[in-house]
Amino acid sequence: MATYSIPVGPLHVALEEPMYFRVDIEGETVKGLEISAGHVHRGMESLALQRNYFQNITLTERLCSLCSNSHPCTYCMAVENLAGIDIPERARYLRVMADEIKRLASNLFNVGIMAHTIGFNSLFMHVMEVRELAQDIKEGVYGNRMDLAANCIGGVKYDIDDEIESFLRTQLKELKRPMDELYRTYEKDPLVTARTKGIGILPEKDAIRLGVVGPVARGSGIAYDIRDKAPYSAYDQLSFTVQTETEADVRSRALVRLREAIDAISLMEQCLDRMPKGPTVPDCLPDIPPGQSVARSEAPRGELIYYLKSDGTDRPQRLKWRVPTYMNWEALHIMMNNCKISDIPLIINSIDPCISCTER
Amino acid sequence: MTPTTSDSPFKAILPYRDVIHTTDSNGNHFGWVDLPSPEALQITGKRLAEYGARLCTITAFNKKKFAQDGDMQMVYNFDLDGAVLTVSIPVTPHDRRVPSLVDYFANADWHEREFAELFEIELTGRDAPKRLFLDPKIDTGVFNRLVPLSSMMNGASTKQLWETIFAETSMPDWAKEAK
Amino acid sequence: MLPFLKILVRNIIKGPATEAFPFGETYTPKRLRGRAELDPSRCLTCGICSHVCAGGAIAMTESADGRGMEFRLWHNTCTFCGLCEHYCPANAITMTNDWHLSHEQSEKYTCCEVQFVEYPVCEKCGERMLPRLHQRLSKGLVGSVSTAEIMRICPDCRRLTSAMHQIKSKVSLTAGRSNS
Amino acid sequence: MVNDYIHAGIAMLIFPGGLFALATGLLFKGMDRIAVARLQRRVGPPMLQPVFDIIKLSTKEILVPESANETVFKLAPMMGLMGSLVCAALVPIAGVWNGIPGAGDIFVLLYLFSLPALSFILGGSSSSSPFGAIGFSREMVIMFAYEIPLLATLLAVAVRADWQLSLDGIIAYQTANGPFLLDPIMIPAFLAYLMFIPGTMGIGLFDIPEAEEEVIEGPVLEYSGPLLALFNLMSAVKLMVVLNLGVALFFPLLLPGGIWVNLPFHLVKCLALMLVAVSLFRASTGRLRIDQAFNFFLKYPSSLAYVSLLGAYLLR
Amino acid sequence: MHKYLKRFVHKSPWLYRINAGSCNGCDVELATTALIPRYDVERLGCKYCGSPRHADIVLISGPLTTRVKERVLRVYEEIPRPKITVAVGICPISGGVFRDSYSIEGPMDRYIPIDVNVPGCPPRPQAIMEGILKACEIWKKRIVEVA
Repeated sequence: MATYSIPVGPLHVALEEPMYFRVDIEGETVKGLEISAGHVHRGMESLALQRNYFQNITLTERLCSLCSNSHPCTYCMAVENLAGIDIPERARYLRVMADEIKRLASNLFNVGIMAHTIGFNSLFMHVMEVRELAQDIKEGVYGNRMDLAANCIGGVKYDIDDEIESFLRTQLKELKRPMDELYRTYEKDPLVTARTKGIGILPEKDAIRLGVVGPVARGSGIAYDIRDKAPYSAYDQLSFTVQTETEADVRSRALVRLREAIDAISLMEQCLDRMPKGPTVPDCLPDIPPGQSVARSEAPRGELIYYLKSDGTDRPQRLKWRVPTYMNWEALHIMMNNCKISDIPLIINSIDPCISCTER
Repeated sequence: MTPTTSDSPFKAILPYRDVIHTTDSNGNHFGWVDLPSPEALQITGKRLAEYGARLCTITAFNKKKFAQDGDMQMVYNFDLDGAVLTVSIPVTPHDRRVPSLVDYFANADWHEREFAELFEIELTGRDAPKRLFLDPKIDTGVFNRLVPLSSMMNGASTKQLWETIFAETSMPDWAKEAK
Repeated sequence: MLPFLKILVRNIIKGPATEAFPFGETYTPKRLRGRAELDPSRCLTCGICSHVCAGGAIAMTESADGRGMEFRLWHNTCTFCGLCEHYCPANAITMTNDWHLSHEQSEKYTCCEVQFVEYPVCEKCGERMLPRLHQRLSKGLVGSVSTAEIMRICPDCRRLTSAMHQIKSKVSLTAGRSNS
Repeated sequence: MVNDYIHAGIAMLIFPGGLFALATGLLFKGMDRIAVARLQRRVGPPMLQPVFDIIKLSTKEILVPESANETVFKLAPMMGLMGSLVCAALVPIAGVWNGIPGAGDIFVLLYLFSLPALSFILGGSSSSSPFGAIGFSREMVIMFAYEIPLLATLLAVAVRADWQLSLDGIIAYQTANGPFLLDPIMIPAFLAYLMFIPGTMGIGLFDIPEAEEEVIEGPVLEYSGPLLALFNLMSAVKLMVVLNLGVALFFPLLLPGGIWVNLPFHLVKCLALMLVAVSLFRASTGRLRIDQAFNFFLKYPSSLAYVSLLGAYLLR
Repeated sequence: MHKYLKRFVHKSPWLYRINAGSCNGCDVELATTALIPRYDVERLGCKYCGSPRHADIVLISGPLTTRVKERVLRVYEEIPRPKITVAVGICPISGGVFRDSYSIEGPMDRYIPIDVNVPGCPPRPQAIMEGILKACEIWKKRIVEVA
């Protein structure tokens, strides 16, 4: 059969963002894949060098809106590590809350898009409708549906009063039942299973070799979660499990994400229960000495690492970050080997690609 | 917290190096090593790979910010089961060659492609890397050249926009009337 | 398909979840970060807002006649991050929850918050002077810029001070970092 | 003779094909969209939305891809619409319209039926876009897949109706002996027909040739403006044909009273059929892979239709 | 007759989304606006289309990066006239936080005529809907002028 190649992207409906794939096709089977990146390269690392430490909080938040809390949070952690700032105890819990609500919404969006890619629009709408509960939390507590703007150097910008707390508790309670129901649907629904089981397999061996992170790694059975291995904020005070699956296919990654979303609800409730009273931000502006520092966190898509080098001025000498998706792209070559055309968007979506993160 | 020298998790891996060991407020471990030359990276990389380290990220920067074609530094971050080891190597303007780590860490590929195009660094021990992000229209080494340039022209477009705004918006009447 | 059919049946019973907007009203949370607003009677003209603004949305220029400071915030480049509100020492900038900002292209450059912060007049000589800090300061300065220093210096120097204040270098070896 | 031609002309241009089929088709599409919206907890568009869409499309400009064969590209949607209009004229409506004499043969219908699909294939291949190409190859596969159970279903009905091959004969048989829907032997065939509807309409599990997320709407990708409107009209008429045929084959029940009772009654039956086979199906499923869909048709609808065929043959 | 029919044209605005290098916040919000029950733009007759050839209202997000510029302009050309363009989020309007970077070509109105601006970072779905309604009005006006 003749081989021909089709372009996927860069402006393609199945891709939320521009990314260009050249796929070699034989009949309906994929024989080769070439990834061409750079359409969302905005030169943000050079912008970060031209902005002061405060402006960079907002700049890093605009890296990507789906993990928009992880970026400023980790950036602030890097600055705090460098400047030796100990953030207030209450702020630690508030950071976890912001992190988890974003994880919940981001993972739901991903599994929703998965339903959308298989054309199951009613399921997609149902997932998004459940996600609206999380969006309401974000809008009601933080003031925006995507970019929370929760972090600042040395703590957090927002606080939770009694009114907000009771709003949060009712919303979280309301989320629980639909979340369990969704999990059952993704686990049991014959149609979803038919399309996702055994598709896009990434064996554990390759996952380790390629250094993939986040739900992609955990879907392949690697129990690595920064929240557990190198806890930050208040994660060492909270209980949760590192979710893994062993089948290493599209379905396992979706199930890992859904279970983590369910965990996020319980983590937020734990925060509400255990959060001490007190200030949320120190009452002085930070002093940033020269030096270098590293900070890591578990973004919805996996390990996020920030490297900061300061020369003592009010702008960083170098700010570099590596996003989780950056590590997962190459795994597509293995996942897509001999798959069908219809599975391409499904597999791409299963690594939860964040292109704006990757290309900065 | 103060640097500790005992019970460092890094001693076992790099016994012959001076690893500075620090911890953050959550008790996570960080190690910092300065290698004398790029060549030393290969041995260290091999050793880390044998130990089961995972490459997290590679960073390159100018030792003096915005200095074109000056001394550079490359920083490699490795994950050792929860601890982060940061390995730095110097790169001089005369010799921009750095050994590639793709043999030990498959995921070094994208990182190496990226800094090769952004900083014009040559990699030894692998094929010439293909471009990763940059449009063919943009020159390599953009980070060295265009950053100072854009910091000079910084705000050119911003300034233009603001001039339009100043031209089109006027102060409220009460401000004009008040004398 | 069985678990999902249950959801469909429930959907029919519950009826549409669509909100009335745009044919009716919609709910706007109190904390929503919408259009930013400046209260000129509280502004200290210290400039910290434009210092922390990543979008470069705030421009402050002294008026030609020296009567005061012109403040312009262009909504079309404002990221609605609220850092200006957070760092404003006088609670002069607030993020309202007004989100009705869409406009036609012809209004692109006029979609601004424009205010004039008039310098108070000296009761004795009639000269303009800087806003009196003790009257306007409401929540204390965020940061270590001392109150006394702020009162003695002019707006330009204030901005410089707040910008330069954190770059004093201090060498120590602490949390997750090393010196080089 | 001349009378017959006039008769046929009216059938194709006004009723039950032509204007009537277009109007009811668009209206049914609107109701389908509302029904799906309700299943998804939405309000949905106004019922006349498909009409607004057609009006809107007629005001847009036509863009022909540079590499496309312009004539084929422009003719394909017209051919599809014509084909579906002819089909609409051929299917009789019980108690209202007995079809064009001597032309309501189920096999003629079977061939005419592939015209809309063929127009998709032509349009897709003429546009020379790679997605159009994938879309058209998928359309072919799907067409082969659903024609097998369709053929078996039609045969089963024909055999059960005492070897009647004309549709009005089948209707007449059922009027005399009770509708096949209530006949246990024919229920498998009815189920097979229920699955054939989404297959030929390309929805739900079988929204494969036009999969938006995979091949960017496949064959119709390059169409714009009035030409796209023709495709929309074609699909509306096709929907009516499939529904009319379904009612004619399995439930041509008559109410006492004339045409003004039986026409609304027929439309109600069509609506019920559509809500089950189109709206509910569209809302409750996603799409299959093309190989899965092919296997699906070979397995379930075909075997169901064969069961009926065998039953009808043995109990003759 | 045709003139009368044109009064209904704006009741069927089909939307097409172009991402010109955005952080995907606006895109997620656009997807939310367009597809979920709570906002249900289908009430306004809107439909999301996958092909630029079917579009009436173009929603553009992102600051227009160098690499994506050619593509965006080409896709924009593929949209049949009359078309109305809505800039969603501050990036296409002014470049937002990315302005003055070496790989940004924006603001968008340097290359593409914009009709409606919806500032926000990202704007909430209701604001996007407001923008779409404004775009419909402009479209209506333009159609009548042509006729």
